[in-house]
This record gives sequence, structure tokens and C-alpha cells, in this order.
Amino acid sequence: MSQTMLKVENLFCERDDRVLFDQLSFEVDGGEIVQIEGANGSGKTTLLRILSGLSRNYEGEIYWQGEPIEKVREEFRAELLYFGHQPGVKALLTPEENLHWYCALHASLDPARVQEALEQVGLRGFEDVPCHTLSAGQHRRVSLARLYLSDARLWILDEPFTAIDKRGVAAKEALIGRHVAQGGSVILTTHQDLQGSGAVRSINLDRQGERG
Amino acid sequence: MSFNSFTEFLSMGGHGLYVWLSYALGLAVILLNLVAPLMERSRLVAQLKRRLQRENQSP
Amino acid sequence: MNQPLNPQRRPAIGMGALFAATLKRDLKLSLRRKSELVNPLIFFLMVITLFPLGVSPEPGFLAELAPGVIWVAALLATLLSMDSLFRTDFDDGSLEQLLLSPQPVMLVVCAKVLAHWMLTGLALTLVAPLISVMLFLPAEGVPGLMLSLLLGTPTLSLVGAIGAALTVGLKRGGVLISLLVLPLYIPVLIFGTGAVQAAVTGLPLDGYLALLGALLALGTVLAPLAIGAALRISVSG
Amino acid sequence: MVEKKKWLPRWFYQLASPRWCYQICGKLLPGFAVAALILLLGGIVWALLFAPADYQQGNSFRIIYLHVPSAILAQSCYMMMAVAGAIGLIWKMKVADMVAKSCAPIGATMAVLALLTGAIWGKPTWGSWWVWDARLTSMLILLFLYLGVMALNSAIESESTAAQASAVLSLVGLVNIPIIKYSVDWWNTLHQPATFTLTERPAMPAEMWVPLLMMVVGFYCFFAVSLMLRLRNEILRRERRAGWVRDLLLSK
Repeated sequence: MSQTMLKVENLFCERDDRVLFDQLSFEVDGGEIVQIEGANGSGKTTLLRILSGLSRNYEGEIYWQGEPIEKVREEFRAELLYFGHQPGVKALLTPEENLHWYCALHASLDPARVQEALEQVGLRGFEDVPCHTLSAGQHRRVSLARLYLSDARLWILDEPFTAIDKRGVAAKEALIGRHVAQGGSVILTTHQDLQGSGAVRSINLDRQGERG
Repeated sequence: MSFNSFTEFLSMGGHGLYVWLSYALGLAVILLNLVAPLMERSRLVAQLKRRLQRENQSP
Repeated sequence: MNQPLNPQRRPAIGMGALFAATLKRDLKLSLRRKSELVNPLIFFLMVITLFPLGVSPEPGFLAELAPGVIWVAALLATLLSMDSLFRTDFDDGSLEQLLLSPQPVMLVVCAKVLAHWMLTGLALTLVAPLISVMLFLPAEGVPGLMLSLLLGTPTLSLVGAIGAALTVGLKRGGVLISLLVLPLYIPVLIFGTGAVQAAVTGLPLDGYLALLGALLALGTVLAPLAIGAALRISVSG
Repeated sequence: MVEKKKWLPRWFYQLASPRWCYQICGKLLPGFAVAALILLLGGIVWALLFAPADYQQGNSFRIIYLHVPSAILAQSCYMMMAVAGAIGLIWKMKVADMVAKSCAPIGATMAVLALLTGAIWGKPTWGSWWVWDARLTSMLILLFLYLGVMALNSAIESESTAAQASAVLSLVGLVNIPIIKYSVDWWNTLHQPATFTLTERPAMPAEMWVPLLMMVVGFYCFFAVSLMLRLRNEILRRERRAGWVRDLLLSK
């Protein structure tokens, strides 16, 4: 179960004349939660974007299950769920339409389970109203419904708990815990402490910056 | 030598304006392409030096 | 409940379905934003109106000018609508999700460009007969005009999408797109107006249409590659 | 990346090092500068003083010695920009990005020079400053392509993103250049009966084309000088945090 999923070696990245991290190396195993910590502007989001493959402005090596990531992009993307700052939800489409398109993008997902996923995030009854009529929290929950749909092994979550109420946070934490128990991995940033999700390893980028 | 006198050379058979205008422009463009990077270089070196001094003083 | 995380994946949706889903999604999005849907068309009509007012309302003169005017207006109208092709997706994060999909990006890009063309190029082609009457274009020229627009405007959408993809990360990309894309539009403009003029004078059209078709074929093969690369670069920045 | 290194020659990877490139440029610069100076001076003296006047165009023909080299250079500079951009995209080679960026302004000024000399030459030959001649028109479009690449490059803040985006754009332009050229040639013959063009002459005597050749080679040498000057600036700017740049600056 605890095979190495993602391995990062000597990662270097600079932004606006500033070194964000230098010689950053770590591994993420199956069944592990890794929390990226750091002050605002320490490069948390940048790191997550690099790991997910969105940003290519870095030096160093990233391996996915032992293979250099450039070689296994497609396999990696099939195993990845990325949750970014922007929720990736079209305001003019209904929650259902949004998730159906997401299923189309990830061929292995079953569109028949969209209803179920929306129910899980408490959006039952909102399936067919355009998302721009929903509240900010509901809007975000549409995007979070992807966590229930997904069969990806690696979750990269950037601030997944903002604009979510307490009860929602607890449900999300339980979901993350279950994902990890099944052998999946989670890399996330959050301002809140994670509770009851098992072992959380943290990587602090502030110390990185000083070293670099 | 295809000209007999200097005035003939200057007038270029009545096309002096066009020929000399062209060559002046050509010279200007060539000089621009050499002077601009040289000036840029001195500006850049001065700027980077100032930066280095700032960095050396601050810590 | 989550599915067990087993690596045996069963593709529930194939590539053709993704193409169809993206096409449907983009069309639906445009249809729900009616103002943006008709804006290029209105712009097209307005630009056309400027010529008789600005140059001369004399029928013979306008008829001579018509092929060029219609093509230039079509070109500008396409360009105007280009900026929004990827911008909304970029702003709300859909573009990130698109780029992280294990499916080929080119497929989605093609579907998006096709949707864009259906709402601009195709629409312009359909109103072209009306415009040709207003500009006194002889009736013999109308089929040539419509055929050339039908073959030429998809190329405009494809090439414009490269510009849109390159500038999507910039706050004000609108003017820049025109600067990047207009020089690339020139061959389409030349062959398009050539086709209409040939049709008006009763010369054979086949050569022009074949050239426009060749440009379209080349664009269909190469532009999605460039658009995909440009999107990854823009999102990466 | 590691596997790729095997089949490319060693100098390619040395070239990839900005420091090596900066030093080799510094060594090559004087040679090229001297060659450019000799060739250009010799060429100009020959062109203005010794080359015979054209039997049809008279002395205005002497503009060819600037017009043709600048036009050739503008085109090959674009080619170089696109190829360097492609190398930068494929192998993530920083120096190639910098070369591509340095090419753009030189090529653009060469296109401007070709256009201006073409227009000035057009006045005595055609009787008007501007004629929609196929060559002039495609040169104008080439200038637009350069301006587009430069505008994109300056609009994007992140240096590496700007380099990659301009590389994609210049490659798209490279594919388009033959198409544009063909379409403009064809459009031109359609619009006006083929008159005599600026540069196509049946047979040029040796005392006319030898100085022309000298000027072309001289322009290439001048291009190399200007490119290396710009490239060195670009390397200094992009590598400002590298140790060797600091040492270099402090030693001055």
C-alpha cells in the first residue's frame, strides 16, 4: 500500500526575482497526507501548480511512481485530481452540467454518479439552477463534488476549506481520511488544522525560503 | 571610377537626393543597432552593480 | 461512496463524446449569454454601414468595393469575438481542469473553435446575402461570397484562437490579439475576395476555393497543436 | 533529458551554458566587428564610386546595395528567431530563448530599412513613394510579424513565459511566411500587369554584383555583431543572480 507515489528532487523555483524554494526534495507515499505550510507568498500555490503539472517554470525532477513525470503525463493526469483557487465551475451552467463536463474530461468517470455526488455535498434540489444563482459556499461545493466522483489516487487541494461551513469541513475531512485509508495520497494547503484525518506530515516552505 | 568630378558624384545624375537619403538611413539604422545595445549594456551594468552594493550592505 | 482505487479503468466516455460534450457545452454557454452571441453580427453590420457613409453611396462604386468590404468586416468581427474564446475559462479555472485532463487537449480545443465558428463565421455567412444586397453586389457573386466565407471563416477562427491562447493570461489582451493575428489573416483575405471577384466577373471559382480549402486543411492540422501549446504556456505563467 | 544528451554534439550543451556563451561571444565580437567594418566600408565605396550606373535607372540603382542586403537579412533573421525559439521550446535552452529575443529588434529595423530604401528607390523609378509591389508588401507584413512578436514578448511579465509564447508565435509566423509570400505575389500579378520589379534584373555585370555580395556578407557580419552585443546584455540580465556575473561585475 505504501508505495511511493510522487517523488520530488531538488526543486528550484523563482518568481519575480525571488527564490521561492531551492533544493526542495520530498516524497509522498500512498496513504499519506502532506500539508504544505508557509506564510502568504511563500509559494504554496506555486508548488501545488508545479506538482500538478500546470506550471512548468521550475528546475529539478519530479517522478510519478518512479518514472520522470514528462514521460507519464497522461497516466499521471488520469490519477490526479486538482482543486485550485478558482473552482473551475461555469456560472452559466447548472451544477449537473458542470460535473457532466468534468466526467467527459476524465474518461473513466461515470456520469451516472453525478446525482449522488451532488447529494453528498448537499446540493440536492439545486441540480438544475445555473450556478451564478448559488451562494459562494454552494458554488464551491459544486467543485468539491468532484472529490466524491473522482477515482484519482493523488489529490492536490489548494485551500479546499475556504467558504465551507463547519459541518462541511468535517465531512470533507472524513472524505480525505477515507481516501487515504484506501491507499490514496493527498497534498493540500489549508489555514485550518486538520483533525482526525490520521497522520499528517507537513512541509514548511518558510524555512526553505531562508535557506535559499 | 564612374564619376568625373565631385559635384557629379554628389548629384548622382539628378538622383542625389534619393541615393544620399538611402545611405544616410542605412548608416543611421546600422549605428542604431550598435549604439543601442552598447548603451543598454552600460545602463545594465550600472544597475546590476548598484543592486549588488545594496545587497552587500543590507545583511 | 468512492469507487475503490483500482487501476483497471473503464472508459465510460470516449473521445468522440468528449468532443460532442465540449461543443454542446460551449454552444449552451453562448446561447445563455445572448448579448455576446449577437455582438459580432451587429458589429459586422455596423462596419459594413460605415463604408457607404464614409466613402460613397454610389451603387457602381459600392459593388466594386463590396467583396473587400464584406471580407474585411467579417475578419474584424471574428477578431472581436476571439478574445473571449478562452478568457472566461481562464478566469473561472475551467481551463486548468481542461489542461489537467488525461484526454488530448487538441480535441477539446477543436470543439471550442468549432463552437466559436458556428456562432460567428457561420452566422456571418448566413447574413452575407443580405449585406450583398445592401452593397449592390451583383447576384452572380452571392454564391461565391457564401462559399468563400464558408471555407475561409473557419481558418480565421483557428488562427485567431492561437492569438487568443497566447494572450489569455494577460489582463488586456484584446488589442494585442489583433496585432498578432491580423498579419496571419492576409492570405485568407486575398483568396476570399479573389473568389468573390471571380464570381462577379463570371470566371471559374474552383482555384480560389481550392486554395481556401487547402488553408483550412493546413489550419485544422497545425493550429490545434499551436493552440494547445500556447494554452499550456499561458496557464504556466 | 538525460537520454537526449547522447545524440547531440558537445558544443550544443556548451552553448546551452550562458556563461560559456557570454565568453565565446566576447571572443568572437572583435573579429566580426572588423570584418563587418571592412566589408561594409569597402562595399559602400565600391557601390558609390566604382560600380557603373544602370542604363535604365541611372544612379538611383545604387540604392540596391542597401535595399537587397537589408531585405535578405530581415528574412533570415526571422528564420533564425523562429528556429532559436523552437530550440528553446523543445530543449528548454535558456540561451536559445535569449537569442530569439535579441533577433527581433534587429530584424525589425532591417525590415524598416528595406521598406524605406524601397520607397525611396520607388520615387525615381515608379514616380511614387509607395507602390503595392509584391516584395514591398510582403516585407511590410514581415515587419508586422516582427512587431507582433515584440509586442507579445514585452506584454508578458514572466521572462520564460514570454520567451515560450513568442517562440510559438514566431513558429506560427514561419509557417505562414511562404503562404503570405505566395498569396501576395499572386494578388499582385492579379492587380497590376507585371512591370519591371526593383530587384530582378536579367544579367548583372560582375562590377555590379561583386559589391552587392560584399554588402550582403558585410550585413551578415554586422548582424552577428549586433546580435552578440544584445545577447551578452540579455545573458547578464537573466543570469544576474549567478555567481560568475557577480564576480564579473565586481571585477570591473
